[in-house]
Amino acid sequence: MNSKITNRIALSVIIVCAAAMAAILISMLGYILVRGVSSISWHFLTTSASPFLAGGGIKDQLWNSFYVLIITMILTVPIGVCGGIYLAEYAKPGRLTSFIRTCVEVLASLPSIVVGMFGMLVFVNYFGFKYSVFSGALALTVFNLPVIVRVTEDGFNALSLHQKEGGLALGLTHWHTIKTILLPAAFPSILTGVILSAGRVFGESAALLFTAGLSTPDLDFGNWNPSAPNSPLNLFRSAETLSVHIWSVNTGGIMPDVQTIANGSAAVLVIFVLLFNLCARMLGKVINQKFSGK
Amino acid sequence: MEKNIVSFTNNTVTKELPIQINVENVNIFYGDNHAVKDVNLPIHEKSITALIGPSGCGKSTFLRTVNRMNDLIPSARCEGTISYKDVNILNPKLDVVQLRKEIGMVFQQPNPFPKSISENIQLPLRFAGVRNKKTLKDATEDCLKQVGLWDEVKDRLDRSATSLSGGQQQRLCIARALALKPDVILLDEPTSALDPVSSSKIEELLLELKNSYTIIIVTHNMQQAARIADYTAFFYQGELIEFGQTRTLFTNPEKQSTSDYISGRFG
Amino acid sequence: MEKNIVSFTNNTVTKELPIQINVENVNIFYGDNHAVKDVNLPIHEKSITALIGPSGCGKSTFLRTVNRMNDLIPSARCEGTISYKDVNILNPKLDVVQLRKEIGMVFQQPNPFPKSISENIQLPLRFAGVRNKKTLKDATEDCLKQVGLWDEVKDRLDRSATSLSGGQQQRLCIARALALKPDVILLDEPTSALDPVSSSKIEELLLELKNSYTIIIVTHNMQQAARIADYTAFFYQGELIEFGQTRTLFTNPEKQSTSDYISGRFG
Amino acid sequence: MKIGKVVTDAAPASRNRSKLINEKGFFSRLTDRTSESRGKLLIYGSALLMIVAVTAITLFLTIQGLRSFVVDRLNFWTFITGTEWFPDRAKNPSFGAFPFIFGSMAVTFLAALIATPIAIGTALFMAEIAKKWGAKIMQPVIEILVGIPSVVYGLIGLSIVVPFMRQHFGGTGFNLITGAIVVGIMILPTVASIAADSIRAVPDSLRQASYAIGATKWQTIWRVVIPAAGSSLLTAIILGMSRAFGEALAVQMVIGNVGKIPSSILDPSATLTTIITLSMGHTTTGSLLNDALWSLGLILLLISYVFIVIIRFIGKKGEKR
Amino acid sequence: GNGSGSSDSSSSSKDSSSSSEALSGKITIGGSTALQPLAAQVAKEFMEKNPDVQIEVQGGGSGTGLSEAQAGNFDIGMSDVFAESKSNIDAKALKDYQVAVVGMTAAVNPKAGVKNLTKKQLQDVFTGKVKNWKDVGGKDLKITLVNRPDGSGTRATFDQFALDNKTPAEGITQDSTNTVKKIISETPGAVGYMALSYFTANDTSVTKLSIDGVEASDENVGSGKFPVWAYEHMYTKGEPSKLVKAFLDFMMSDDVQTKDVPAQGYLSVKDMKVQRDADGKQTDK
Ligand SMILES: Nc1ncnc2c1ncn2[C@@H]1O[C@H](COP(=O)(O)OP(=O)(O)OP(=O)(O)O)[C@@H](O)[C@H]1O
Ligand SMILES: Nc1ncnc2c1ncn2[C@@H]1O[C@H](COP(=O)(O)OP(=O)(O)OP(=O)(O)O)[C@@H](O)[C@H]1O
Ligand SMILES: [Mg+2]
Ligand SMILES: [Mg+2]
Ligand SMILES: O=P([O-])([O-])[O-]
Repeated sequence: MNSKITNRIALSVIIVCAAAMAAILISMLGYILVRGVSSISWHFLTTSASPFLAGGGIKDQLWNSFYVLIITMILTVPIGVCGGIYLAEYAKPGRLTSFIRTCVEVLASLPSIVVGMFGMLVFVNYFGFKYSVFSGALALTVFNLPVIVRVTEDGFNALSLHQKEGGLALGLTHWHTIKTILLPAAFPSILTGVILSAGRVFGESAALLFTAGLSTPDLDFGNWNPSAPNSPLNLFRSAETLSVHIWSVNTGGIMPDVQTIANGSAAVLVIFVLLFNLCARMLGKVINQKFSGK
Repeated sequence: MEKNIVSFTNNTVTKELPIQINVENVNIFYGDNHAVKDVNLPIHEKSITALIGPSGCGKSTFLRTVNRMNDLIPSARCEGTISYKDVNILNPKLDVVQLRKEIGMVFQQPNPFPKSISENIQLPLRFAGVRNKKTLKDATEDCLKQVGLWDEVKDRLDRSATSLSGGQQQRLCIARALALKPDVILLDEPTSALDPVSSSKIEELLLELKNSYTIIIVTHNMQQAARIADYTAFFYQGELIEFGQTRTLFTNPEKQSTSDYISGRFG
Repeated sequence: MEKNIVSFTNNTVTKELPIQINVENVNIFYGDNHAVKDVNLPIHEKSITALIGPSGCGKSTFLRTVNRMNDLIPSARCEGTISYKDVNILNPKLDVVQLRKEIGMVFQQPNPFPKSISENIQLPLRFAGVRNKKTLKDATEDCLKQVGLWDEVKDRLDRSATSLSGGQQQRLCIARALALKPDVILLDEPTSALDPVSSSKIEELLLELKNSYTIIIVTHNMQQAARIADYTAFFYQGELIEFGQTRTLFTNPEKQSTSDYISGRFG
Repeated sequence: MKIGKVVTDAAPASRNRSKLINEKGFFSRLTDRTSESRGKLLIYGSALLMIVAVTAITLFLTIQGLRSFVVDRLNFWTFITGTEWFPDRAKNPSFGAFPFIFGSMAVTFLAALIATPIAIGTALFMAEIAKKWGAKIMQPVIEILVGIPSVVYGLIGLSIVVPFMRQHFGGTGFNLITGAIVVGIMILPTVASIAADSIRAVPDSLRQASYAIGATKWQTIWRVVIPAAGSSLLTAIILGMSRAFGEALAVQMVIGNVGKIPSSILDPSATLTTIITLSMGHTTTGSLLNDALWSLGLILLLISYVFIVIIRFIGKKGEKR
Repeated sequence: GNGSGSSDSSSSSKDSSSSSEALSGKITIGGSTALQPLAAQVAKEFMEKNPDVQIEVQGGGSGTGLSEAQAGNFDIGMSDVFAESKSNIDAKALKDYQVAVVGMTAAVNPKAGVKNLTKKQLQDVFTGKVKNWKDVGGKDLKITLVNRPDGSGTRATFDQFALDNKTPAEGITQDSTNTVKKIISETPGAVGYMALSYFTANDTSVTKLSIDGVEASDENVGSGKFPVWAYEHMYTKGEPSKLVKAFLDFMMSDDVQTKDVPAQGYLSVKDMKVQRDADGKQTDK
């Protein structure tokens, strides 16, 4: 009898915890969206920010966020996937592997501000990339690399050994087995991980504060020559991203509609994170189905 | 067993066949675990050799050493000589990739690649450098016909191999192993994950394949060994207890433990 | 099999024992998959009943229903009556926690808790509310003695149970099941992951335990069934094909498929 | 010794070797081998790059962070134990970083204290009680929350938690516990999802064993599942703590940023990260305050290493069992 | 190895010898976040007039502005304070352009019930000598201080000219004037300080404090009666290039000084009847 009552109580407590979590999460999401969605309009999304007048938008910031994200992904995905493959397939248990693993963990759990400071020191000043898209992307690479490494390693480890044996037993080289059999099979889970990590990159601010800068030149969206200083594609121009914008507007914005802009930007950010998640799920499902042939 | 229903009709070893692979003093270790102890064994060309023995006796370990699949296990270590075509398979300098093209392997769990049926057959060929579309297509048809799968799948070669049933998958894996025209095929309990009907199809297939290939099969089903193998090797606790023509080994075992095992006193 | 070495000396069912569990019209489904079909079966007190049959025929599914372990699988659904002590085990309102104390279970893979040996035995007692140190200690010794493990581990009761060998772990799991003094013990292929020596130790143990407990055992080893079971039930594709005293079933099966199976024609 | 060669030489003519195999000449094998080595190059290079990254970060931050002691001759000991932070005081400025170290620790532990029960409870719910629900609803929601930028958490803290604290506990609402609550909520999803993973990793055979000896669900969770998941649960909590420790902007928005050791959790406080973001832009490169901030960054780095060492230690212990 | 290949600010403008010729090239401006919006606005107007000119306006803070100007990374470094007041900056190497003036005063929560304090009272409040508003003629309400961080230009100015360099007591510190204002308006008894531009005309959420009976208005700052104000500076490293000079001239033009500068809540330098040097000494113009 006694153990049954304990059981009831304990399980209820767990359910209460989960309910509390759900409540916190849902009310937060709701709060951001409810407060922010009313300020989102086509105008808001397609107008540049105004230095001090009301009615500014977030066009440049939104573009910058995506641009920094894309550059970061271009830098991290190939390296991260290779690193993950190393750990999953080539690393022999030993000191070196353990050290590399520690490095991955170190990179993954560095405070973002430390990464920002490092980026400022090395990319901005030492290499002279200035406050720029490129410096920002390099700093974000530091964060994102370990995430991709882990995702890849997990993806590979989740594959059954059978497939690998199948490949090797057919006289395929190890690398070829990885390339033609294991990587495609692990692809869905890697992709899901990459898209989920995109959410974090999209929302990072502290590190970008010190590396990508707090401003954006007057972008000319008609000029796609990457070497032009006002081109949206220029890698070496400063780029305030959306989440940095939220921070800076909230900190020192003198436009009358500071609150509206901050709320709207937050809602846009959250909506994009939601979209990334949805994409991850759907793509994962579709690709999984394709691979399993159902 | 009260009845003797097993017939030895397939084990028609009338004359000794030439030796394809010769195993001499092979010892295999996993770290400190001495898994296979001092095994000497001839594998005859174009015949089926069955490896039997209780669980954990080292059958799989031994089999996987023949095409060096055990290289994948970092702790595994191997001593001795396995002669094949004048080379020692255990030579560390050996080109294992090439070796595995000549000594194919089929596993307990069917492991088709999550790709289309035809790609499963073509992948090894492509890797071996075959580019010609026609050659690839012909080879696909040829291999699938050899395992009797052609008629069942010819209309859906582009469908994913994972959509096949377990038995079909296993035959596909055998077909895949045949694509490279190996000399030897190793099979590790290829039927134990299958239903009886699929199993017997594969047994028939093996009997046919032995006309062109040397086959080594691990099985825990003694009836299966009795039905299809020309030679049988009985392993026990890492040692090769007895080896001989299947009929002799089953009807007139030399060792008490062989007799105990095949009569089901343990295992 | 040329020789008949299997003796039925252990299957000494001279008179019909009273029925402990009566299975009537039991059907079990996983979603749409009808895994066990309309089974009727009596389980006799203080005897060993073996469930045999090819892989996937529903042996485990049936066994797990007897102590409602299948409740853990959300898609599993069960119909029919399993009478035990005047209650229907399948009654949804039944106190399954109590039921499982009376009908213990041992699994194919030894699954000791990653705790010390003595805690493994004491945990079920603690769950049941036993707090007294002395009682717990005595019970530990008692149970370990019953499974013949006491002498092997008495000096290292505080060591982790995972440091034991597979066979020892399995005996520990049996000891753990005995701790609550159940009426019935269910065993699902308890020896198939073990080496021959450990297996035969467990077989001996079961023969001893049947003096005090009712035992149902799933096995894929027909020799094992023949050696230790008083009654044997043969399942095939979810149906109970034949049930009877082991000697009768093995020497004189009524159905052709039973005869085929035990003679190794399939499976 | 190359088997391939042996074959072509020794293969008897009678052997019906298909021309498929004959097509495979010296060249294709060369490409096989280069592709293997090319792949290896790529892969070892990537692994190396991670070592380089960590080394570079450590090196650069160390050099920069030691300037205040080496160049500016601040006393290391008084720097980390001093409680007075008056870098701009006209007469004898003082650099005592202890309040920030203390603040960071306090926020981290309080946040863990707030987040752990809810997160573990949720993880248990998802992985043990309502698996379907957990996988279908909780997991996605949690993943979305992991992706919400910390600035947004700060914004919400500013507009909900701070006014709430002010109304119910007086003061300004900007204080240690507000910071801890905001960060605690921020790390909730991280801890919960890792904890859920580690609970799911407990083999089902243990649960079965437990149920089979008549355990209730709670007994199974408490006596079997949690001990078995033990070390990885701890890892989840510590990972959450390391995230809390490194958080900057969200904390800065709500903690009050007072460089004094708080006398209660309702006092405003400051952390290593907040003082860095707060002051960095106002300082000039090479100035004393700037160097001191880099030293704080170095301390931040070192403490995050400590977290990793702890995690690895726990992981190793978990493996051994 | 410099990433921004096109950032050489003056190369192209050097070639154009005649001043009537169109300007071209790139200017990087950075530093004070307070001045950033004004600079951005003026830059925008300048670029409209000179389509071949690219101006990038970055933030980073006054310290960054000075450091980077000194290092040559910014063509113009913006600062809220005199370069002389910052360590590690060689003020002599920098050329100072005072482009605007910002007035500041204390802001009090209306519930405190004070509208005016003497300088002495103000100092007592901020140094923590007085802990309740009733001691300075207000309601019985605890005083809560809200500070700006060390190194902030606003804080430096307030400390220097309102508190006469006395060190303020510890209080909540916020880097954001918006947040400071929010806290003051929401917390009974809170007091802080901010630029006059943040006090909007009919905004009663915070009380704008007079000091020694002098209202903190643009006129009083301009006439020198109200002491708490500072220049907004633009620094160049040595003499500016032609292009940068043209921009700075534009910055000081009547157009900008009478339109953009007041629009953002600054005073035009031209409206000042007094001036100050780096030591804070105030003299009539
Ligand atoms: N990867 C491994 N690492 C360490 N030991 C291993 C490994 N694989 C097998 N062993 C050990 O080697 C011995 C032989 O194992 P092996 O798999 O060859 O047996 P088997 O005869 O194939 O058994 P089964 O019938 O169960 O497949 C066993 O003691 C086993 O525990
Ligand atoms: N958890 C499950 N969910 C769905 N179907 C299941 C599940 N477990 C078993 N089945 C199906 O139920 C049928 C009977 O399975 P069961 O495990 O009872 O067979 P078995 O006789 O114990 O086989 P084996 O000898 O391999 O253990 C099989 O078709 C199997 O695929
Ligand atoms: Mg095996
Ligand atoms: Mg089973
Ligand atoms: O203008 P500030 O330097 O006080 O931010």
